[in-house]
Amino acid sequence: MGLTLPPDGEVTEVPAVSPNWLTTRLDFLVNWGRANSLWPMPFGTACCAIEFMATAAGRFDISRFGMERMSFSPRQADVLICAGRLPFKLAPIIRRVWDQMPQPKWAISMGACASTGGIFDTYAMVQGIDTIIPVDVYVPGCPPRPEGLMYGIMLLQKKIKGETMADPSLRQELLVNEQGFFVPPEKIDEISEPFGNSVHQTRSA
Amino acid sequence: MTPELKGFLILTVLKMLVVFTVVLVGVALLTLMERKVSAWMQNRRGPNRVGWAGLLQPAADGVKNIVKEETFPAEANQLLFILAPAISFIPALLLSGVIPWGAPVNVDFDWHLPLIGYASFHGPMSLAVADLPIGFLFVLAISSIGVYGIALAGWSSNSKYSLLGGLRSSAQMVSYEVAMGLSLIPVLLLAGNATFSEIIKAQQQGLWFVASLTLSFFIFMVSGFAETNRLPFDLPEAESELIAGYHTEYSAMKFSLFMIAEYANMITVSAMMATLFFGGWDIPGRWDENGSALAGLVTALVMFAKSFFFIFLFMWVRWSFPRFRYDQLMALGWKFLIPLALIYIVVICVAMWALGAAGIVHPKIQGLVLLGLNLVGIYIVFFLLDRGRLLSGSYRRQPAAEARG
Amino acid sequence: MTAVAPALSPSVDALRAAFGSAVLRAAVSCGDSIVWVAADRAHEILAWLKNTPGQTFNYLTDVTAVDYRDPDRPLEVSYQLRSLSRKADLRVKIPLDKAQPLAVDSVVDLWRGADWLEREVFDMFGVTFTGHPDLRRILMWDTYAEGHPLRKDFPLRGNFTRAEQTRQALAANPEAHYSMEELSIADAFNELPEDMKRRLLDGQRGELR
Amino acid sequence: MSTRTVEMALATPGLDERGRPSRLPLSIGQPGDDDMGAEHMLVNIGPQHPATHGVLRLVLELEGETVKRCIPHIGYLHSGFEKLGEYRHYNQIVPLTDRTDYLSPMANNVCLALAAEKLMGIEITERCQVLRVIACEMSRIISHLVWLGTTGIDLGAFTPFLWSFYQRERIYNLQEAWTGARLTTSLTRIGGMMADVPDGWEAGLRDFTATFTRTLDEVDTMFTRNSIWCGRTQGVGVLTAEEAINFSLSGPMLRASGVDYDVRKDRPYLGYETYDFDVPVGEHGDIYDRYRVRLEEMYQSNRILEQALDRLARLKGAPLNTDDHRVILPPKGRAMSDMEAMIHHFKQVMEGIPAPAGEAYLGVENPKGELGYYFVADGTAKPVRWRIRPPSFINLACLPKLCEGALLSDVIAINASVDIVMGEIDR
Repeated sequence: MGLTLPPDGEVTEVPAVSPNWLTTRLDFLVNWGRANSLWPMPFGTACCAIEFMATAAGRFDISRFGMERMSFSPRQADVLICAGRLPFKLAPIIRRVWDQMPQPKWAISMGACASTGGIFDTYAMVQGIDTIIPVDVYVPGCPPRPEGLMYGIMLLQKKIKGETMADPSLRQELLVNEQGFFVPPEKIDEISEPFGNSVHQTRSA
Repeated sequence: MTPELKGFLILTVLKMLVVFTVVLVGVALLTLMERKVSAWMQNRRGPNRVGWAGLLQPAADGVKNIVKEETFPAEANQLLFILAPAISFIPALLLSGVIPWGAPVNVDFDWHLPLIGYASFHGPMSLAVADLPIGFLFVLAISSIGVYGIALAGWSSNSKYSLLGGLRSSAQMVSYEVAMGLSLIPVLLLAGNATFSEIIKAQQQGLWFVASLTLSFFIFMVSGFAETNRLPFDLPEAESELIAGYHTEYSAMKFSLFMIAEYANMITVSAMMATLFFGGWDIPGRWDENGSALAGLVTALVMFAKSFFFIFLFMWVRWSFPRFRYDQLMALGWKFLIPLALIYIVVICVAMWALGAAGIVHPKIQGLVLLGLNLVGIYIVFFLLDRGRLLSGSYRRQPAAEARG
Repeated sequence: MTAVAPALSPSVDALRAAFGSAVLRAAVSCGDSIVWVAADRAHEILAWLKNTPGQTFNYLTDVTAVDYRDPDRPLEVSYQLRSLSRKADLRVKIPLDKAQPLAVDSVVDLWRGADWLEREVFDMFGVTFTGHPDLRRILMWDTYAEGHPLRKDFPLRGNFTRAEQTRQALAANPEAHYSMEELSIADAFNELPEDMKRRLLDGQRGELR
Repeated sequence: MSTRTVEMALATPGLDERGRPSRLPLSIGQPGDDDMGAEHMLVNIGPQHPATHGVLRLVLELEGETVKRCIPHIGYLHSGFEKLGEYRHYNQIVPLTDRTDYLSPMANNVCLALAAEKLMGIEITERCQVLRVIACEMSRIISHLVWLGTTGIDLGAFTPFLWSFYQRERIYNLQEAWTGARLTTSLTRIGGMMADVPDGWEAGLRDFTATFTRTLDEVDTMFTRNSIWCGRTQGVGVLTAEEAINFSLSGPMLRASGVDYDVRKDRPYLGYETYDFDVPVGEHGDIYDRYRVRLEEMYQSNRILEQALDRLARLKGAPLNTDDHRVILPPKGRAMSDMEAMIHHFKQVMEGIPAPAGEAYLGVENPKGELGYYFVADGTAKPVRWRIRPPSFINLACLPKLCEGALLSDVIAINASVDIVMGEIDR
């Protein structure tokens, strides 16, 4: 998930997974199924949701990827597409929706606001949904064109096709204490670049 | 065990395998067809990335759903939560067993098989898995079990949306079950038999029942739409109101079972419409009686074509109509369809008696007379009584004057 | 945009005649007539403007408030009125001294449309509307602790750090955004136990448990 | 005598210090209520729900399927537009307006420019007026198209959504050719436009106006006389004219209730008084009339577009931007060659356009209703207060009233008929 960096000097041993023929074939089949049947959970909030609707509509037609079945019930969804800005008031909602989705699940952050807060560097807005949920693909744009979203989807498909069921860390859930998912601010600053209008501005402050 | 019984059992098992496989594969393809048909109506393409023209899309969905995590809501009743998809799935498959999928085929074999011994079969073999003498009642009985699955799913999930979906579904199924049953009584009257193959024979001798019992067909079709929870009667899973209705909390394969059940129900109801009202595997011209394998195949294809048309009709309607409201749905069932079905039974009884009294016994002539009667009935029901008024529930008004200011 | 120099609305003179010193001043800005009235008689004046024949400002276009950059300048609550039949507009402004508690009489009894608009002003500026049936925060959640965002003393990025904002947001139980008390406050207030009534009157509703 | 309230997922009842439940049941049943009637269920719709058009949250108190009370909760998309506007120059606010009512961005841009011009006392050219009318009416069409599609979905008919989006795509193409963006157009500048329409653009719009009504006709065929549609919409969510005025409704919501009020007719701006169009007015104030009004408005917008295109052809070559050097940037060529022009350009971009102290409110007829921008200026280049009068915010406030006694399905239909856009409601 990228949020846990090893302490300095410590080398983490990657367990040597010996891919035998059967597991790779099985991985191929499973990944093929997962990649080609990504049912989106449209978490559409703002402008990007309109472009998402345009992606689903006739001219761009997300259904070609087998994605036209919008699962408004998170239980049946595979990929959460957060389309639009995310205020703090909505933050616990998206976290809950994410928690309700069964594994395997992926998240696409569609648009500048969902990815970084965009132009809304204000008191009300979450500066990037990756402070709330883990994100697999960021689609830039304000809003992204449907082609951009589809490129993001195809990137996600590529990513899924590279996964293996032998790696349990892919499906690890982030720790949730009683206060919900929380990343310490120094960790956020450490792994994220300066952003916003000034080079001195960080994610956490 | 006699060789005849053994042969019969072997054939039955074979038929079961074939029918269930065909139905399940058909379900998978129907999900694809639904997406393609909707795409075609909506200026879209539909799935076309996986396999040729997207043919492998159902496979991808299936693989994904099998390896997806099964969720169990914390407060759910675990036993019923797991049981519910099965309860709605099994009756849907059972029903396909009693439909005659083709004209009887003459089978003549006398085999010695390892482990089994001598098995033989001589004579015509029905192309239904079980051509029950009570086929008709069997259908009504089993199809009403399906509602348990949905109601239990709604209740056991312990979610309000599911609960509302389950409640709606129970009320809807119970109401339309009545209308469906009543609409089939004229068929029984005319056919004089509850076996599907006999009903088809009766239609071969006279007219197809869609001609002689048009109103029955109409009631059956509407109830069939309601029984399968398809739009405009998809209130139990009304997406824009109840998210996913009774299966809101279901994920992965349990959810798929509900989908399979829905499509299998669609196949069954379509096949029943074809069987009961469109002569089943009958091809006008009566050349299919020789019992040859070719005749069996051709009639099966004809049956398939007829069912396919109704399946297409299901989809066509789904992508065209808005959804009913709950009270309108109930009003349509109880205030319109059931009284109509009851009156229609009386009308048909009287007509049969009058025909008998007048000495008209030839089935074709009888059918023609009934067709005339039905045309009058259709005119009365749709053009004098209804004109959309009965559906509007408690409120109706003259079409608003032109809204232009 | 018209070349004709716009004149003060005749309603202002009528108001001066009827209410005298309660009408503080009047001006025309960019063609809009603005009248400043005293807070204690604002409701009376607005009711008069709505109900008097010849005025009939039956349509409440907008309710908002302005906090000026000058910290000594009073915060103004502004009512944008319109008469649909006469096609006339009038903006009534109520200056509120920021040193005092900010309070105005609610006009929900005159215009139902003021309900949410006043709640928004309450949320964003902290102006209390006395007599409002259901005055609670509307855009921010009830336990929002950083202040009133549109006040000039509120920084653009909020009073807390991003990390604290995220932490608070994620710690919030979505259900806590509306508590049972809030839901039932409108029509069940009289049945509430005494201590709860007192708590609600003190504005302690919707606390997280 | 049960006055139990069924609270299933909503809350675990907490206990206070003295061990009493600290949360009250939602309804205090009256003595004499029958048992069936006293059992209420609380259903939470949203903020993530297919039919709330964004992140609206409705808390419904249900008795069976009948709605006893509907409590909307908004603010789930509150992004601080108005606060952000106080930190921006007037021209820099234009991109923000795209994102409030993101279904009709160009109309918002126009409203902002008009309000700022009113504040600064700037006259715009006739060609600019015509182009802004075109922008407004295009926006009205695409906004109503989305409304039509999503309302169809809410009532169970999926297909019209895709038809209407097909037509919307055609407008997107035109918008993109004009402004470079499909959705976030940022079309206007104070005193003029960001750009003139490109060559041949008028032909594209003419083609659109000539053919897009076919989709409306198809939808009309599908819905207007459909007995399910009529049954679902007629007599549901009724609001009388007096109530509608008292609720400060505007736009199609107000007109469907029979109030003949349209900002374009009653307080004309952009020369709307010179266009020939009708304002459709309903009589019953129900969902069906709102549907009819909006459908007819699209035909009328089409008429306006055709007239505006004729004028545009007449005004070919006329200046687009106003001749006021306070607000209009010098042409690029001069800024690159002429020192004064360059300084002027630099100062205008960096320091913004100061507005005289004062305040201005300007309302325009947006697709959702009367959109008003209210500027308070203190002589600097940034407004003291930028207030949006959000039509759908005010229209939505009457939802509890509309939903009283309706069924659960009706709530969805009523909510759809209000035509909300959360970006504008929450700002």
